[in-house]
Amino acid sequence: MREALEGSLAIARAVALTKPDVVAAYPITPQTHIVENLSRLVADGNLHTEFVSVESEFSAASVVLGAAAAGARAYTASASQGILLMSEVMFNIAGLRVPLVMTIANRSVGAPLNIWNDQSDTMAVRDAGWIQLHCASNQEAVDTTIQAFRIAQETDLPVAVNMDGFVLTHTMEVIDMPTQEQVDKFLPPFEFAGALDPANPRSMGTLVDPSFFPEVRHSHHAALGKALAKIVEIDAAFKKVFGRAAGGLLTVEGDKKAKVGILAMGSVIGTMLAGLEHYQGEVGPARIIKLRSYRPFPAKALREAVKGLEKLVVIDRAISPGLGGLLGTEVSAVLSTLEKAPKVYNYALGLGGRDIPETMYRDLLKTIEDRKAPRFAVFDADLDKLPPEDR
Amino acid sequence: MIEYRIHGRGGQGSVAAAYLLAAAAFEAGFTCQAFPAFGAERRGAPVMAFVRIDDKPITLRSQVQAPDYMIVQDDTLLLDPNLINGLKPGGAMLVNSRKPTAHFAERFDTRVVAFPATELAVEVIGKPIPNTALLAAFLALTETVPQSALVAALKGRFHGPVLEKNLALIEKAAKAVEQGAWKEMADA
Amino acid sequence: MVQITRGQWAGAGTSLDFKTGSWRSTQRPVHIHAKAPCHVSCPAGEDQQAWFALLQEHRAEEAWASLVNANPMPGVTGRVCPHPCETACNRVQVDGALAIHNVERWLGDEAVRLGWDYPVVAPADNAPTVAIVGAGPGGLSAAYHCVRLGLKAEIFEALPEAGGLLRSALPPTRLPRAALDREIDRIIALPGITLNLRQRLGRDITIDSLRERFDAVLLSPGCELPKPWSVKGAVPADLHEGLQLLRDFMDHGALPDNAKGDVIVHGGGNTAMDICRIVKRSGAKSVTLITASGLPGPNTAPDDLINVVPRELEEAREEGIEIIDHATVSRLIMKGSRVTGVEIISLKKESGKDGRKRRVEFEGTERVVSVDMVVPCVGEQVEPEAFEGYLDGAYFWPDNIYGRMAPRVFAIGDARGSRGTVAAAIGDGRLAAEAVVAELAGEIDPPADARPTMEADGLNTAYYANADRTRVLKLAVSERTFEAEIEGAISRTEALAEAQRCLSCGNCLACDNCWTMCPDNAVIKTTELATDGSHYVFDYDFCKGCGLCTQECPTGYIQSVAETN
Amino acid sequence: MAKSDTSKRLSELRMKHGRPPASPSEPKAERAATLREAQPRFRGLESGHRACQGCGEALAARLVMEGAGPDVMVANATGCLEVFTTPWPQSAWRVPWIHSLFENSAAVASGMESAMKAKGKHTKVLSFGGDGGTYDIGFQALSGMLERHHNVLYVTYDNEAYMNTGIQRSSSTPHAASTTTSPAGKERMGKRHLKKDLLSIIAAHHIPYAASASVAYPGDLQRKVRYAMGVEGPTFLVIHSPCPLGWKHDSAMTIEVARRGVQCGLFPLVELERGALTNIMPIREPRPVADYLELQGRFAHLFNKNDYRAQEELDHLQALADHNIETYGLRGEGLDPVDSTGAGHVRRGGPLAGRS
Repeated sequence: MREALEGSLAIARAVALTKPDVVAAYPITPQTHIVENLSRLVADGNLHTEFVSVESEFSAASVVLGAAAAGARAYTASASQGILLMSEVMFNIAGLRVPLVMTIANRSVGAPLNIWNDQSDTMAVRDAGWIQLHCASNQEAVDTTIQAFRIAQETDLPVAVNMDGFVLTHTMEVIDMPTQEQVDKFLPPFEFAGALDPANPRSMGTLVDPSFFPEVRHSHHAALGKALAKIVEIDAAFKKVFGRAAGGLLTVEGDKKAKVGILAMGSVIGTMLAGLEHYQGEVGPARIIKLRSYRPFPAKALREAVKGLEKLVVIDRAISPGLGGLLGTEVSAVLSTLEKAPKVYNYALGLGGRDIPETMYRDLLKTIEDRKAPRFAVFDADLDKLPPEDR
Repeated sequence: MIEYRIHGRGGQGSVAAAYLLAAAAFEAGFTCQAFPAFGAERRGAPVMAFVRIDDKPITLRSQVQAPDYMIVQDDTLLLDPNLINGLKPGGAMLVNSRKPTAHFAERFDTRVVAFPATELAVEVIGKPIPNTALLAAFLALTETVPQSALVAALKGRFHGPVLEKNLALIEKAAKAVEQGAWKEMADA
Repeated sequence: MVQITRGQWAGAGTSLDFKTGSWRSTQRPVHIHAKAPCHVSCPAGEDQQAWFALLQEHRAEEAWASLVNANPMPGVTGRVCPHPCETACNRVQVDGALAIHNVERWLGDEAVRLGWDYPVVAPADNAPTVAIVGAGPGGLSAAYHCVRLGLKAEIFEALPEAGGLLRSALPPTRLPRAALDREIDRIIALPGITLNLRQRLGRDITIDSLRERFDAVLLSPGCELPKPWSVKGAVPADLHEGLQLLRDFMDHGALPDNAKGDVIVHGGGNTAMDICRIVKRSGAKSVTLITASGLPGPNTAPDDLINVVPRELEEAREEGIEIIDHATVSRLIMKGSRVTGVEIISLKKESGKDGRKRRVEFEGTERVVSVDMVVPCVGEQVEPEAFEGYLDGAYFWPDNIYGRMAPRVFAIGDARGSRGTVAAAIGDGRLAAEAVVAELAGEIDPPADARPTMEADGLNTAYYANADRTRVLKLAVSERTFEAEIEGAISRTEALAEAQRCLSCGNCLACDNCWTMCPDNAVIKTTELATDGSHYVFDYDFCKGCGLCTQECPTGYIQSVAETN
Repeated sequence: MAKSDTSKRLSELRMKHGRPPASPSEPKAERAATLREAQPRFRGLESGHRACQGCGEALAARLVMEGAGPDVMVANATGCLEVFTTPWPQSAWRVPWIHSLFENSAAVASGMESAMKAKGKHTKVLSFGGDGGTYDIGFQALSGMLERHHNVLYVTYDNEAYMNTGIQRSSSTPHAASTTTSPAGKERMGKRHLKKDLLSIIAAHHIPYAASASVAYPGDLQRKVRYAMGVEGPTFLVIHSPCPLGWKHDSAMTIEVARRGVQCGLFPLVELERGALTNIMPIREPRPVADYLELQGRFAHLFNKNDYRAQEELDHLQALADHNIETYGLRGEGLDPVDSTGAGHVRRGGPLAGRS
């Protein structure tokens, strides 16, 4: 049913539709509305789950780890510093191959303290071994959340659903909320073959020495590789039940014949599409590539998506100081095997919540018209604000 | 697409007003988008919220820099002359104030209506929360979204006596302004 | 078989594939049944620890059966034995020795009261028959053990009653006649034992004839002849030798008149002590014991200690007996034919050049004490008649523990020369019977018990609860007569409580410490409840040899030995 | 779950992984294949683990498992216990067991317990950590778990230093103990600070039950485990577990060292319910702390006759022990079968003898 809902409320309701056994969370801006709404659902008797209000994100991740390991459908949400505090546990959850779902309400990472949206948090844990999906709208976030539970239990991997803090979490918009019947049809009850069970008492989390560690890592890498197909398959299955897909591994939008492309993850895609509509007369059309699956990284689909492009702007919502953009770097690496790879311009945008206006589409495309355009820049930084030696 | 910017102070319900306006628009058959310019500010500090409504999907997610309408929940905010920056030429501004409309019309080169929403709220619901009264007045002025849609949006948010009082409040507020005064602009 | 996993998990208990026993490098624990010191010190060869173990489980009849495997007369020895077991008891280091003799007596009396059967079966009709000379404790023990081992026994006793010195030399205050008779009657009633009374060796039979008629001959004649009293000066005409005086008193109930005055008894054994007490109880003005040995004390060497039942010594002193230790009567002072005084001189047993102890008198310590009566009680020797060719001086002095004097001829008890207690005689009877069995089977000696002894330092006494020794009632001095037994009996409750005090030295208590405390789960317990230790198994596949079980074994049953693998 | 279902399930588990001492009403188990399998106790922690010889922690964990099993699951913090029990592909555990991280076992256990609650299951969750994982790095998660009132028994195996990483001092390391990060030297007499009074902090959480135990008193330890298992809500047990390697004592002396630790007052055995002291193990005859310290190389510098500071520190430790005795009222009054002397006493046939 279509409703005008704040993103966080929609996510809370989507989570509730999956009937989680255990929810654990620690409040952090901008994730708070999600867990507040979940708490409200529990308090009002609309969600029967063990809601564990933990004393830190570290414990939030640990609680859902324990819960899922013990055979429960488990969910948590966090952001920013919370993700970094969780990071040790996140590596662990993935290494133990425990299926669970987390929403990341993407936010920058301090210092300096900054509570606004970018994607530094999720990029900081990109090597944790999770499936990391990005959503461009609250509809996608709701749908991806429901899909994530199925992806997790069919891959025995944890899934992080990324949605931009504030920009999505605090935005009310029209969302087609799934019904319980639809979700029940799509999402089977939670099952984890490796769950702790006195009838079959296994020991999870053993010490693995060098004689086997590379094999374990290979296995984990292979598992994420196999998850690519699962993500596509489950998105298709979702479409069958709900009548819409959530973006597979990536989707190509905008002008598909354009020679210039813009690739991004998250809500900035919408603004780029608006910009395309507004400014293509001025700077020409662009192919907009919406990357949904950051991990596993869909190298093959990406090579397919850029076919025919001469230039590609990769928007990073985070920065790896001393390198530049991580997404841009990874895209470049993946495309480097192509014979006719587009030239990649990697720009970090909207760090720490800097508003990304519609004009950004025009500014980006104008910039790369110049042969001497930088291959990487913190694009919207006003260098005049800095001491000269830092510019 | 119509874009709105709501100014207020922390605690006055600006974000709630934005959500209500968007919800009302949705009830009226529009697509909508509402979000705050969330800050680290505490109660009393100036805050903003944004609303977009359209009859097709809204993809743009930037803050509203050039609103068609502004709603100012606290006239003291207008002591900052830059507050009105970006308001589209031919736009309009509704101000919550006990001062007469003329007081603002003199100072700002745009259409403006002043309306004592706080006083009305205190009178009807007993609390100095101006947002629903302002919204009702605003909808009456523009007629973009019928009052019945606001009623529906309020019903989605409140229950019982609170709802009753708010319904009474919007009834009164809608009558306190000139119905459809800004209609032609909204239609433009 | 390693299950293929991705490394996140492992199967339950799969660590059993990893044999940590290979880590053991220096030591491994083993179970060693050591001998408890009570057992080692028991002249009768009883394993007190073994029967206390049964008694700890309230298995009284089995405890008695275990006891009588060594000593068929616990009712007697429980009353008369100087109980070296209690002296040796490791519990002395904790809170005092066990009251072993009281419990032994209780078991003996219970067996009689409840008619428990001796654990023997009737020997076969054609079983070898052993002749036994003398029906004292040694002879009776020998007969019993012969039957126990499948032989028949025929006893030849010179007197009209069996019992030997138990009957003739032990006052009923120590050994009531009823207690003695009950146990002797039960033994001689056993199938396979024949008792011939009034058969005196040399008069009615000879050793040679016995050797001809029987498969073996055991000699337990006891010591009947007083040893000569070496004292300077004239010997009074009315001198009463100790053992004879005791027998006369027990036969007639009267003492010579001069026993009413100041009396000196010279000697250091139980007979001397008995005489002191009888004389005192009969109304002597004073009684003084002169003994070459030492009285108990912290500095008294074991081999210097006066050889009397400790409680008898204690009772004697309660009754007012004076004791002068480390002294001897060197000379008698006579007035006419009557003795009026004695000269006493201090002495001590000292090691000589050859290491053997000898008595050294200290010149200048002489003093004279006036007396009305002197009773020498310096021991007895074998009546030599009919033992020609077997005696070495006053005694048999066999050169082996079995008492073998010649093929199939064995000596038992006091007559061996090195003994001196009822318990030793009983032990000799068992040893001789076992040796006969071995010899008849063509072996030289029975298999020796090579087990080590568990000393107190091998125990972990942290695990034993403090428990005071059972207090045993005895008659107040004023109530002591010539008949009533002085030391009281203990109850079943007291006997069982006393049993709980046994430390089980060197033998498993089944306390579960090893099983409970092994960090490696390498002690396997095969049954839920057991008591002897056979239910604990070391799993050397996993034992790392840490030594914890050895350290925490209360009894020393677990010991660490060098790892040899 | 119906009672008969529960007992059937429990009896199946016992059959599978050994069983706790049978109750008189329990039917005889089928004949086991091996002596090991026939042991009359639940083998929650199996042989073949790779603890050092004489490891107090391995012993403590085995005792806890026997007392707690079989219907339990364990979250285990990083540490010796975790490493020596689960070198892949082997595990010494016979209960569902998970190791996640050093500092989160209480939180993982919280999650497991929540899962059980959500699923309507009754398997009790245990959380294990060493002193490092409990007193120090995992303390926050533990505090959170206690405050949220999870039905979890948390057991800390206190060997008073970071043994897994090579004997570094922790906040549980006793004063004056020499470790690799608090070595005794010319300028220092071992650890300068005091052992953290964790139990008081735990008690301040007002939880139903908290107690200290020692491997020297297995019966007392298992009684406390069983009691805690019966409590609905968070319970806490700290077990003094000597480490022969880190404390530098002979591997055979683990129990003796632990026993003296209790008997001198340095490791008081106490029980707290809702923060109130409800029981103690009285000390029959307090031993001088030197009796305890002299067995351990980590205190060897306190026995240097030529160093005046040694006597000072000995006196300090004695004062700390006396303070414990005073604070908890540990001084016994006469012979008590459950005091620090009586509790160790054995009887023929073991603790179960005479039980009908």
